[in-house]
Amino acid sequence: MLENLLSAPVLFFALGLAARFVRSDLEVPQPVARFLSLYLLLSIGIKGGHELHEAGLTTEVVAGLGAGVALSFATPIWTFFLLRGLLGSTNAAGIAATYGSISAVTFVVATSFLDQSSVDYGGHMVAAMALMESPAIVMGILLAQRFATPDPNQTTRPALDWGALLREAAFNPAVFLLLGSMVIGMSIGPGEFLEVAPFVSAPFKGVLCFFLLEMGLLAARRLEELRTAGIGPLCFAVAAPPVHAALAIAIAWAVGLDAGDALLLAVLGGSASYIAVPAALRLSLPEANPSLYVPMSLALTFPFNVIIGIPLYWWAIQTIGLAGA
Amino acid sequence: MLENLLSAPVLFFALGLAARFVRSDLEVPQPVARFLSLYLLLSIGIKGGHELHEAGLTTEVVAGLGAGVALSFATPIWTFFLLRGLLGSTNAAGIAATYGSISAVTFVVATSFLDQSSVDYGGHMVAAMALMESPAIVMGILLAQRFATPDPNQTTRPALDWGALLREAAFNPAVFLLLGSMVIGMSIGPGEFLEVAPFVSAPFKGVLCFFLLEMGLLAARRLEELRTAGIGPLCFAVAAPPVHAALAIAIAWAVGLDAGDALLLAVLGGSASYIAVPAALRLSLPEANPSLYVPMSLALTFPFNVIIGIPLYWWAIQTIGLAGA
Amino acid sequence: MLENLLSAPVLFFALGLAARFVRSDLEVPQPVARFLSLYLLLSIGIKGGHELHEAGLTTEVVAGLGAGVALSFATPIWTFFLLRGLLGSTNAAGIAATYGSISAVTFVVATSFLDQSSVDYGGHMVAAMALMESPAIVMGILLAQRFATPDPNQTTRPALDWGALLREAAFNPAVFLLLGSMVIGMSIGPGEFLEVAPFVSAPFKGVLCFFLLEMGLLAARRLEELRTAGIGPLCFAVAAPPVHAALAIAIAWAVGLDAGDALLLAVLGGSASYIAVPAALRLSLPEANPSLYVPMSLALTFPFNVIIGIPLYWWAIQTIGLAGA
Amino acid sequence: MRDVKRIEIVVEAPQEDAIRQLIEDAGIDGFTLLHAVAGRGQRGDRTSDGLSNAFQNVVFVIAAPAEETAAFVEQVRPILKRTGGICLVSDARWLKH
Amino acid sequence: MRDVKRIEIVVEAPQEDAIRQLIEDAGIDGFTLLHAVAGRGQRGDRTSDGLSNAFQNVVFVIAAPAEETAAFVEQVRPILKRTGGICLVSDARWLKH
Amino acid sequence: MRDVKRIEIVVEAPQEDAIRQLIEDAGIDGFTLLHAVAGRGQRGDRTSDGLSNAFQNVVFVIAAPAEETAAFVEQVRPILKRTGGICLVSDARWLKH
Ligand SMILES: Nc1ncnc2c1ncn2[C@@H]1O[C@H](COP(=O)(O)O)[C@@H](O)[C@H]1O
Ligand SMILES: Nc1ncnc2c1ncn2[C@@H]1O[C@H](COP(=O)(O)O)[C@@H](O)[C@H]1O
Ligand SMILES: Nc1ncnc2c1ncn2[C@@H]1O[C@H](COP(=O)(O)O)[C@@H](O)[C@H]1O
Ligand code: NA
Ligand code: NA
Ligand code: NA
Repeated sequence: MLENLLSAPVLFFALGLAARFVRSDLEVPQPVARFLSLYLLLSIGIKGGHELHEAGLTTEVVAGLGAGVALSFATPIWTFFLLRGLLGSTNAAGIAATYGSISAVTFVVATSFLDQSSVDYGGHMVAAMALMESPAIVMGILLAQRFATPDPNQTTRPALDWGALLREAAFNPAVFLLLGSMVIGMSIGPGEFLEVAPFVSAPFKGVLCFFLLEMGLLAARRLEELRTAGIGPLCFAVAAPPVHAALAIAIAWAVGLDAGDALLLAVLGGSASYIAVPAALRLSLPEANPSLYVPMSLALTFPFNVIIGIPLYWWAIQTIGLAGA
Repeated sequence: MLENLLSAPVLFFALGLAARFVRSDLEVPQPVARFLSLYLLLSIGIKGGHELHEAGLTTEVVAGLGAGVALSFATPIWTFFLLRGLLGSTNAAGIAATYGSISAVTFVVATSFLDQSSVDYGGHMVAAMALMESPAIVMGILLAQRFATPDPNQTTRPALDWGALLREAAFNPAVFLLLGSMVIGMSIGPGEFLEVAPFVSAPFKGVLCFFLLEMGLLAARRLEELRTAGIGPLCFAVAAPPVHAALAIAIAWAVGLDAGDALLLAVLGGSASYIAVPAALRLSLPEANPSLYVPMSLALTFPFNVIIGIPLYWWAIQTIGLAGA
Repeated sequence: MLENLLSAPVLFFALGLAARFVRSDLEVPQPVARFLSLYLLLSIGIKGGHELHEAGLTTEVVAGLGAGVALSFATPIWTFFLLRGLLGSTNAAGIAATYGSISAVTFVVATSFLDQSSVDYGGHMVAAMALMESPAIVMGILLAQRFATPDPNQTTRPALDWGALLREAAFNPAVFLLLGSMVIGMSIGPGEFLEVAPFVSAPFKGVLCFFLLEMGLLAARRLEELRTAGIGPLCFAVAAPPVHAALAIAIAWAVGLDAGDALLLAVLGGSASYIAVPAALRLSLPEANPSLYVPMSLALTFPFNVIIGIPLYWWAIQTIGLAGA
Repeated sequence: MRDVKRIEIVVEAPQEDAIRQLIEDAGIDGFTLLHAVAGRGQRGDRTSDGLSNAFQNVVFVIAAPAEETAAFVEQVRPILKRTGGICLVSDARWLKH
Repeated sequence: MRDVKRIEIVVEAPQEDAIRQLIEDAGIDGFTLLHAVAGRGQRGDRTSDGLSNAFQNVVFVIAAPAEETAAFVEQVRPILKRTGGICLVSDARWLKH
Repeated sequence: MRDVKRIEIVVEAPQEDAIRQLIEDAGIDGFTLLHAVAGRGQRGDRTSDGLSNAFQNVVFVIAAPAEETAAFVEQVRPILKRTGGICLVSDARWLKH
């Protein structure tokens, strides 16, 4: 765990947090931050696809994908019913979608943790990540449609545009770029892969450092919004990651995943979305308060996972002795 | 050809097209896209200059440059008279300038195709590319000046600012950066070149992938504009590349270029501009309809060349048996 | 010196200047230029921290830091009293802060010059640079507070917000990122450093080329503003660098720095700020005319140092025969 | 010069398409559109940075004759009610060319 | 619809926080804010590029009832005097939702 | 406070220099300028992205006394006629500092 704390990406995350706390004007220009996030997706997609192509379609692959998708459908349900009484159906549905979905950056930090520990993991876990974004969004909206009472001021709620919602869920930029890059990684030969590797592989960890600096800046800014949120959401945001990760590890154990894949599944289960899901919710469930679900996910759950969660889940996986741990 | 279709840059171009067709919100931030285009120019300029310095000034160099410039002066003439009846003199002049000029990205994709096939090409072809931008612009404006009847609503046409036009033609950002980087590539020693290589060479192909993703997004968006353009411009946009390329290959054969240089000349002849020329035309010939010349060049000619043209021209060059093919 | 003129970064700087002079529209997108400047800081910070960690805290380190900080406190004083008669107290204070502080890009160019000449330098000089930004800002404001007569039109001058000033001085983005990256560079192990090196080290010189292209564009634009400034500021802007550098070299000799560290101290002493200090001055001393201190620093002092100063100071250091020269 | 209404609409970026649609439906033949706009209102801060533009504003500026705008602004109202933002209407004169 | 004043303030970026503070102090409950704005005035050119935003403008657009704005603009005056910029006030009607 | 005209000109980016020149020629001593502006009009869509800014709009906002602006807007007309765009003029009060 100390080793994780002293990894360069985590230190840059802390530096970003620190910058806000001393009120430094440090900022990463927004178009560049977005580009770096696209880079990370493209890069992990190509590498995942390339590896998947080498490994072929095994039962491990099917198990990993299935476990991920199942978690993404199921997590929103208990999240919703747990939070509904406290925060109302609309906000509970928004948080449900957020926590059923995943954080790609957390996943990337976890792969970098595994690389450093020289532990293998399957390229198909990238596909699992991509497939976990959409179901949670759809579940969240369905729960809101079914259980949320319409705003009393408003006589009629505007009809939900299912076409737009499904497009947003299935083809949002992150999902599209991840899956597209995976397919490309599977299609190109090893020679071609070697030629793009100096771009997609070599600078990867350095770019991740830069990106986590930005994440630290963003997380610290959002933290302030939580002051008025009450204790409930705060507790949920730090309790959900280990609980969901524990569930994911149990499933990984049940379906027989290797240790590396199990850690990634734990991180997918335990993380929450702060880019794709909020964008979809602003479109399809604008009544849910974004000052709740974004800071919970970005300012609490994300740091928890990156700093404490990943080494913690890895310790658990080693303890129960999954293959390869 | 299948091999070309499965090269990473072409696949990313297809991914960009696909993103628009499924209406994904994927986009490359504009300042980054512009930076990547500057990077490609700078990179190819330095490498070309470095190579030219090693090779020295040969007759092959002079022949390549001469052939390119001649094409750039001549192509606008027949393009103009061919399209004048159909689209009017002003629009014909705009398209003439566009197709007499070149597409740097197509050129870059072609060099990457040659690299992959381990075929040599001369650094001076980069200079040929730079020299082909301006003549076409000047020719297009001259043709419009000479043949276009002024707008009936307008009593006097504002006098053409030749100073601004020539500056735009000769010192537009692409030409300036290309030629400047070439001169720098020729000036620095091999030690210095080795030190910048990890930036200008190693990540080149990966950056090209990213950039073609953006090109795919842009091309797909422009495609819609062609719906109202009629069949004439569409036919021209896909017929011009092979015809112009065939002419370029004939010239290459006549002046005795090697196979690699011949392919690059074919691609320069067959491609059309969608950045530098439109910028110059908006300034000097705003009456020409940009919804015609931009989508023709960007949404039809560019994809044609990248997907079909390059392998097709290479096949032709191999068939007629130029040296080194 | 000719060798310096033919180094790639200096040539790209010249290219940027040339672009403006021929009125080319070439420009580096602003968010990317800012990112590249962050990259250079982060990169030099990590590398400096890593080296400092290897070398440990020696008397050479303490001497280097002490000399830098002393220069940063002292330089504003004579600058202020020299220029006060000519330009008024407020403008003199602004220029004093500017020249007491440093230019990180000049420093980076100097490290690249030393790398090329295979001369060693200490990682602690990066820390010296970071520590030299703030004292000069504070001194400039103090001098203005003490000696500048308030604007006659204004009955009361708004009270100075010392909190904001000190925050700006101590935590401005450049200082914060430099020191933060140094600490991270000192904390991570050699394995981790190797993993980020393909990002922070390999492309460094190439990125520097690109960045100097932008610096050339910016410098040329600012040059025009100097037309109305009179001869005094112009003379100061080219005389200050060698004089301050000579002083720095004398101090380096007195405290026994090695040749590499001495060159860096000379460059820190001789350079002036055009990012951090102007930002602080607009906040705390808006009465000082930025059309004076920015172009002096950016359009004269910076080019002087990069083109002439660095090789000149190095020649001086070799002549007096510091260890390692 | 012709008397027109100048309408200025600030909404969050995800509503851009909805407003575009309303403009088209109203038969208004032009608009000017600013992206990456920050702001503050009852729904808190919106910044011009961040990893997604879901929390940025966009500004539409529309010039149109009064008779075209009256019905249009009524269509905008429910969007503002649901997702926030403002709509200002003022008088201007349009230089017809 | 309600009659309001539309206030448009152009100042250099380093004054952004000062104007934000004045808006808050005046009890005005919203504003729209544009970054990276260029311009020219008595203090010369301000560009939208450059390595620092110290030489860029920002634009605040504020809609508020006349009674809230009168005192507010007086507070803005000394900032404009010291660091430059403009403040325009015009009439508008606000579509209340 | 002083009565002025607020002129708002939307033109495509390649015309920026021409408008700057007209402002200077008219002796108007300031303007505010927004880059990378999107829009739609008779000449189709202009976007704020793309590889060149030839297809983006810029917006000029100019405050000036009525007597200075009347002749100026007439100079702007032929540019709008040739390359498109709009020019709106409205009344405002300028907080003089
Ligand atoms: N009084 C106001 N003046 C100007 N802009 C406003 C005002 N109130 C709200 N806005 C803009 O509308 C956006 C959404 O407002 P709201 O829905 O009140 O949070 C804000 O982010 C501002 O950009
Ligand atoms: N007459 C004007 N019309 C519009 N904007 C102006 C005007 N004068 C000044 N500005 C804006 O205010 C900023 C600062 O003005 P100044 O303090 O006069 O240099 C300029 O950069 C412009 O953006
Ligand atoms: N009615 C309008 N309201 C606001 N902006 C307009 C309007 N018409 C045109 N514009 C702006 O002017 C630009 C050029 O218009 P046009 O020449 O009609 O294509 C458009 O891209 C818009 O930004
Ligand atoms: Na999850
Ligand atoms: Na051509
Ligand atoms: Na100095």
